[in-house]
Amino acid sequence: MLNIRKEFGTFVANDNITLQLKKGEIHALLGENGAGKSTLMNVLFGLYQPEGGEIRVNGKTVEITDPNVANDLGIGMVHQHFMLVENFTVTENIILGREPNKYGTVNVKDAAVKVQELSELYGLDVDPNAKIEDISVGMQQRVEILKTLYRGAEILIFDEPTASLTPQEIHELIEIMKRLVNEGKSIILITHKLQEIMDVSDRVTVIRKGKGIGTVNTSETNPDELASLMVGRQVVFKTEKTPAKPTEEVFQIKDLVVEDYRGIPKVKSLNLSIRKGEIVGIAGIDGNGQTELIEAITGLRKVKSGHILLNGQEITGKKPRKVTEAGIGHIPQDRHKHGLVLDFPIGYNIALQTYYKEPISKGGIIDYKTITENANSIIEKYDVRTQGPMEPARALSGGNQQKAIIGREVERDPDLLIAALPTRGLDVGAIEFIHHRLIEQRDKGKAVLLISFELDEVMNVSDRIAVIYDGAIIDTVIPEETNEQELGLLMAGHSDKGNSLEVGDNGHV
Amino acid sequence: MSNRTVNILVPAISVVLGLIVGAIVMLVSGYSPVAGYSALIEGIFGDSYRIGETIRQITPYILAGLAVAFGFKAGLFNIGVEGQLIVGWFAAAYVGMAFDELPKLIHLPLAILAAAAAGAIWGLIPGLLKAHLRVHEVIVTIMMNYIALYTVNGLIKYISGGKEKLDPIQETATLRSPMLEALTDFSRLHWGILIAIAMVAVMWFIMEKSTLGFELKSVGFNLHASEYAGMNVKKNIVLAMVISGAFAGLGGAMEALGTFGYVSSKGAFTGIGFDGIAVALLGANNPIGVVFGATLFGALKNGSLNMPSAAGVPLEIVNIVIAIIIFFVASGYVIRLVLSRLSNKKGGETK
Amino acid sequence: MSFLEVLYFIVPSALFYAAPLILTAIGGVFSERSGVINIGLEGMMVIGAFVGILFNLFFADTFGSLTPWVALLAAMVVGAIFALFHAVAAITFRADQTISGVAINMLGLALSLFLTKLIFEGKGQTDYISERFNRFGIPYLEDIPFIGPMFFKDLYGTTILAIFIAILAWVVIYKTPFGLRVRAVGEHPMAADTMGVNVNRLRYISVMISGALAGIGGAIYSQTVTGDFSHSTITGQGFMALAAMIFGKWHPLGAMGAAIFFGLAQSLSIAGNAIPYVQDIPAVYLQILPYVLTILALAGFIGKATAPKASGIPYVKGNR
Amino acid sequence: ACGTSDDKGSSSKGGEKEDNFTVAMVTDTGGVDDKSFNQSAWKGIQDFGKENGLEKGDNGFDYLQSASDADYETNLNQLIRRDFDIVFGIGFLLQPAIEKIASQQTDAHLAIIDAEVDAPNVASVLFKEQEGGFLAGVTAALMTKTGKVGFVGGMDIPVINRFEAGFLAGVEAVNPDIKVDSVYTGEFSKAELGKSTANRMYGSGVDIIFHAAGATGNGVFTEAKERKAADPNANVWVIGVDSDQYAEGQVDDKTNVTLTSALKRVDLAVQTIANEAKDGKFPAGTSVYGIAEDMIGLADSRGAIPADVQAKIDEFTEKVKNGDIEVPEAVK
Ligand SMILES: Nc1ncnc2c1ncn2[C@@H]1O[C@H](COP(=O)(O)OP(=O)(O)OP(=O)(O)O)[C@@H](O)[C@H]1O
Ligand SMILES: Nc1ncnc2c1ncn2[C@@H]1O[C@H](COP(=O)(O)OP(=O)(O)OP(=O)(O)O)[C@@H](O)[C@H]1O
Ligand SMILES: [Mg+2]
Ligand SMILES: [Mg+2]
Repeated sequence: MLNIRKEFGTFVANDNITLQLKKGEIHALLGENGAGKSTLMNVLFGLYQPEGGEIRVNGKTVEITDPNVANDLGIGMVHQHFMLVENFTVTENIILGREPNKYGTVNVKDAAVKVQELSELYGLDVDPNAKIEDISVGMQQRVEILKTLYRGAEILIFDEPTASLTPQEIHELIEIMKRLVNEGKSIILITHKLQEIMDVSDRVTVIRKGKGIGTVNTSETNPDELASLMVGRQVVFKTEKTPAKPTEEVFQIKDLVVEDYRGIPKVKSLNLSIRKGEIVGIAGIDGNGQTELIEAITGLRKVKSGHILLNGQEITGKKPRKVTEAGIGHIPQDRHKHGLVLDFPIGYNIALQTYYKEPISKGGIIDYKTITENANSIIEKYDVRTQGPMEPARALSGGNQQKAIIGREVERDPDLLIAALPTRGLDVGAIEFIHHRLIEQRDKGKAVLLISFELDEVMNVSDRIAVIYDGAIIDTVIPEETNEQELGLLMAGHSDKGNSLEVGDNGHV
Repeated sequence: MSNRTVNILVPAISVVLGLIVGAIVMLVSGYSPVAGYSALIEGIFGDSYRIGETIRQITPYILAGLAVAFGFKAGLFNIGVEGQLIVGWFAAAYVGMAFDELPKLIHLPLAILAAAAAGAIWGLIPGLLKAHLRVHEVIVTIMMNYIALYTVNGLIKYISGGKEKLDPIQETATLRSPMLEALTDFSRLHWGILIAIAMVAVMWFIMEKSTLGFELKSVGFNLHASEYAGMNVKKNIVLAMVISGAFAGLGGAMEALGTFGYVSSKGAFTGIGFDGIAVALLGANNPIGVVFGATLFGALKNGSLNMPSAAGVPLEIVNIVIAIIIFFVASGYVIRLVLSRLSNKKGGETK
Repeated sequence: MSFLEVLYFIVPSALFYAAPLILTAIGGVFSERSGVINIGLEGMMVIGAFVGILFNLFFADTFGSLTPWVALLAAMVVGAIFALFHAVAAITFRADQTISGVAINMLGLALSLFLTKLIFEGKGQTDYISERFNRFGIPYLEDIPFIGPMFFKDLYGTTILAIFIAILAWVVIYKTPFGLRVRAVGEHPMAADTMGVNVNRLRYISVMISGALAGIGGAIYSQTVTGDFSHSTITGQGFMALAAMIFGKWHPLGAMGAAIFFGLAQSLSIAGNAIPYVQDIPAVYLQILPYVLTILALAGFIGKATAPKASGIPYVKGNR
Repeated sequence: ACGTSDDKGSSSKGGEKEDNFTVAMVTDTGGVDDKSFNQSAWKGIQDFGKENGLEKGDNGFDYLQSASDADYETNLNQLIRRDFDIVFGIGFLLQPAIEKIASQQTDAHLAIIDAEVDAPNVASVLFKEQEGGFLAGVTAALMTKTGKVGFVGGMDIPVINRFEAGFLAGVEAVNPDIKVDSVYTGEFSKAELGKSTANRMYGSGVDIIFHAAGATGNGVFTEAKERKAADPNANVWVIGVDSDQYAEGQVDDKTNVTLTSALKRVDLAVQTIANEAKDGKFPAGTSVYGIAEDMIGLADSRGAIPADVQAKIDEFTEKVKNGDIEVPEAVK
């Protein structure tokens, strides 16, 4: 790809970016949120038409007008957000658009056999007849890869493939990528995780704010250099923090049982306590009850049995509003669905937890001026980059949206702040900022509960780590006294302390 | 071009396009568009009588439009305005008829409130179903329309002892005014227009000034986030449908206490509720906008009555025009696109 | 009436009543499966009803007893073209699909009446058609005890057509590449797009199919029931079809079942006049029965219905 | 306060106005060509126009069609403002509107069909529908082969009740053993209800159905025609209502299922009222028309009824005419 230029209206998302991919290499593409990585790849895949530049495949200049052309050229893409039809089977998803035909009807049987063969060839374990909604995220990703292989892709684009995977799944994926390269395929890999880049890639191309910064050989660089190339300044990785000075217990969970919507218990007799002035991280693989736990604490889901206490007061079964007023702040894991009203101005979003109280509302009348004033102060204090409080939340980038949410929650000064995946999909700069805020909160003597699927984050930020497995806390460890290896085993249900040993037989596919 | 200008231009351009299409249809069918539209305009403004009638027609349109717009603002598509209006009509007419010897000061408000309450109840049902069972309101409200129609017909028959209409309302419940009628040469103009205007203010106040309005809009845009923020999503959904239904019910009161003075069995829908969708859409779901939308459609509908006799054009042409206007307003995206292209070009030249 | 007599009346007349609903509801299935909400079925039926009668009146001499069938073809073609309005608005112009449907309903009726007055010199209704669908009994089958009088004695070709189309639609939607793509487009259009499926083209085709089927449905109705066209020919049947589509959970055979069920309710309310106990029930209850049942069905007392995920959302390339 | 309309009328049109006696009517929502009483009334007005050398328009005769019941008052008002000498409201639905306008426009002459309005400037026209129903009942009773006949009504309202009462009385007068299956569909515009109801009736052995159900009745005809087409020997008949519904019963060139129709001569009534008004004898108050006035009768059966039967029918007609038989207005 030479000198690619792509504009959205007056906004230049790609400004003369050049990326050259060698056969058989894994080429990483690195850049901050909104740098233009996905846009560049969508140009390559034919979803967007570039305003300038040219694309050559095997030396020949080509014009990729739509994904079909890309497919024919052997280019396949695994998208940042999975492109799978949930209520279709694996096979149906793979053959969609290229259905084998028999008397005018889809020949599902033959297709399933072919998918099976393909999956065996590349070691991509999938069940051709399973429905997408019933399989794990890891398997869904393998289906995405198979989709490209089914179409004979030689060049595979992976857009942030590891963002939603567990460490085990990431490990498997890296193995798969290596195998694919050995089979002669070439891969473009987009990721925010520098360690992954160091682990698997051969070369790295960095882009910043739509401009290509350059390409380096992985073996000749290090994470620090990559980070500063990407951000344009020095980045500190290890989150700096003083040791915690926890005082009395402020929050307790006792024998909590929570069921999911089908009535299956997802949180099983869970116990946990948090003291003032500490950050407790919950480590665990997605689907082990984290979501249900948070929803139960915040009053969004019914509690089957057990108790939740804040400042010694029972908050079990209270309505969300009462829970919030009791002193809990909550940064939800899905900011688009739960954190923000995207079509509301960002200023209104900042008022979303306080709009009904004085000074904003009096006697049922709302004062929009106060909303704007409050918003302005939070926007400034939390460095939310926006044109102003009346800009729709939708128009902000993910990192800035998250900053606004954090500002909203932290400014209410809750006794317990729950942060669920607060940095998902954000670039290092934003991550840094958010981690600082969490630690600041702790230093003010507040309690923080951090839920994350990223071991790095849990290790760096928490003062104590509680490992959740199958709906219960199976162990609590101190970050300084453990390592990723041990945590990984715990998360898989292996408790080497022997007291609550449970082997993950119902585990993760 | 500012956002505001575009927001006003889109409906304006749609109206013009609708009228142009109407003219083309007339031309192709061998009618004279000039004669047709002259008759239309004459039918709207011709004299004080026609102006009075036009305003009378606008009155229920404002309320139906408010009902639809209120629902939209809260993220609900209330296609049930028609049914809510019918039950409101019935309730007002019944209360207006059944009580005698009440002073006007009590009787008239009572009849009006009855209509609002009936409409509210008719909105309550889909509201509850939506909030608690997550049943989509569009289909339920469509079904509720038919249930309203048949139930009201049944009630009329039952109450009147087998007749097809109830007795007229008492003098103490009427919105009619000899003064307004005299002023407009015996049109049916009545005081209801003041109620409609008052409701415009009420909706504006709820949506723009009250805490409730903030919640309703928030729930309308994203009920999940609203729930996370501690709002009572279910209560808000129900409340939005109830208020919307109450507006619609008041629309019925206008017919019961103003235009007609009685309620009779209906063979078909009044159409006011469905036109309310168009009115709200044209008014961009904004209360002031609704007044403009209602004025336009009220005028078109009323003026169209003059077309067959004065120009020989079937009055359905006006419904064609209205449908086309709805198309274009709903397709505002394209108009915006064209507008922004045009203004970009201009902007480029001046730079 | 004895119980058997009631059955022998109710079943055939339910099937007869259901035929236009089945076709129209299946039209709705196609449209909504592809991600385009279609409240405009009523308007499309009106157009079909009008075209069916008009064609029948003008070409009865040319086609003789085949006229009603050829009229169905005409209604199908015009219905498909009329549906283009909805398609353009909903797909290309990204209009709110429900609103565009409301406009379709208004336009369908207004246009048909306008044309009726234009063609019939100012009259509000057309003349009566002379060539009709006639019912027949299937030899031998109609003599089977019990089943024969219910299903094979008073049969309409249109009922057979409707059932045939329902089965065909099931095959198309669930067994063919086209159907797989339609469903994919209605669930996750971007996924389909990245697989090289032309989302908007499929949606256009599906909306036109819905117009075509609703057109046939309308033409069946006007030619079998009223025999002429006026403002009161189609009064709510399109909305009943919409209800049948939802009641049938967006599945062609489900829609067929729902339509027949509504037919049964309707026939029951007519037969009710002659059944002990039922005849004491005030007419209102029987009149509102289908609508109440639909609401109950939607409320989940008859299983939960979920709409195709992407229905109602215009597809914009590259929008996540 | 009511001088305004007169002033305007005389100032704007007064000069050019010839001295014609002008008539106009407002239809109900059925429209002027509803193949029923609106159409019949319009025919009456046209006939009146023809007799008096009038042309359609302000200076002769005209009609306005109501798209919804909100239009009745507007339309009536409009015609009065156009200075027609007499304005008819067609159908009971217009009763409240006529009542209202009569009290406002006290100088105008109004008339209403099928309803009563008590005002000095309104002529109300009622028909003895029961006599039409009676003749239909007599005919059905004399012609039935199965001993079962049917009545399909539209909405359950007084006008239709009179048809039903007459029909029942007519059947009974001939043969009290004949069963009458009597049904109200509750609708005037749902043909499918008429069709299914007729289907059930014919299916249960009824061979003649008298309908008084407007467009719902179209379904009755459709059902009969289908049965006849499927089996040319099928013994099914329909008795039409209001106007001669022979055309509705046409199956093919040779076959027709319309036995006869119970005529209600709205056209004659309109003409009569208009003529009286023209002669300066505006008939304020209520006129009730029946067989005796030749406003109620049966349509030509075009051979469907044999001469001997016709003779018996004529006998009954005569008896009603001279008052020997009094037909009840309500079902006993
Ligand atoms: N369809 C579009 N219309 C307008 N602007 C767009 C569109 N798609 C992307 N952009 C803008 O282009 C810029 C680059 O977006 P892109 O998705 O390529 O970023 P990215 O590098 O993939 O970020 P992330 O790491 O968050 O995935 C962003 O500012 C984004 O808002
Ligand atoms: N808490 C709630 N109270 C009332 N209605 C709700 C609530 N949550 C959702 N709904 C409504 O119920 C319907 C289905 O909701 P659901 O949450 O299953 O869908 P969704 O969130 O839009 O889609 P998805 O499942 O893909 O996230 C929608 O019409 C939604 O507006
Ligand atoms: Mg990206
Ligand atoms: Mg959901």
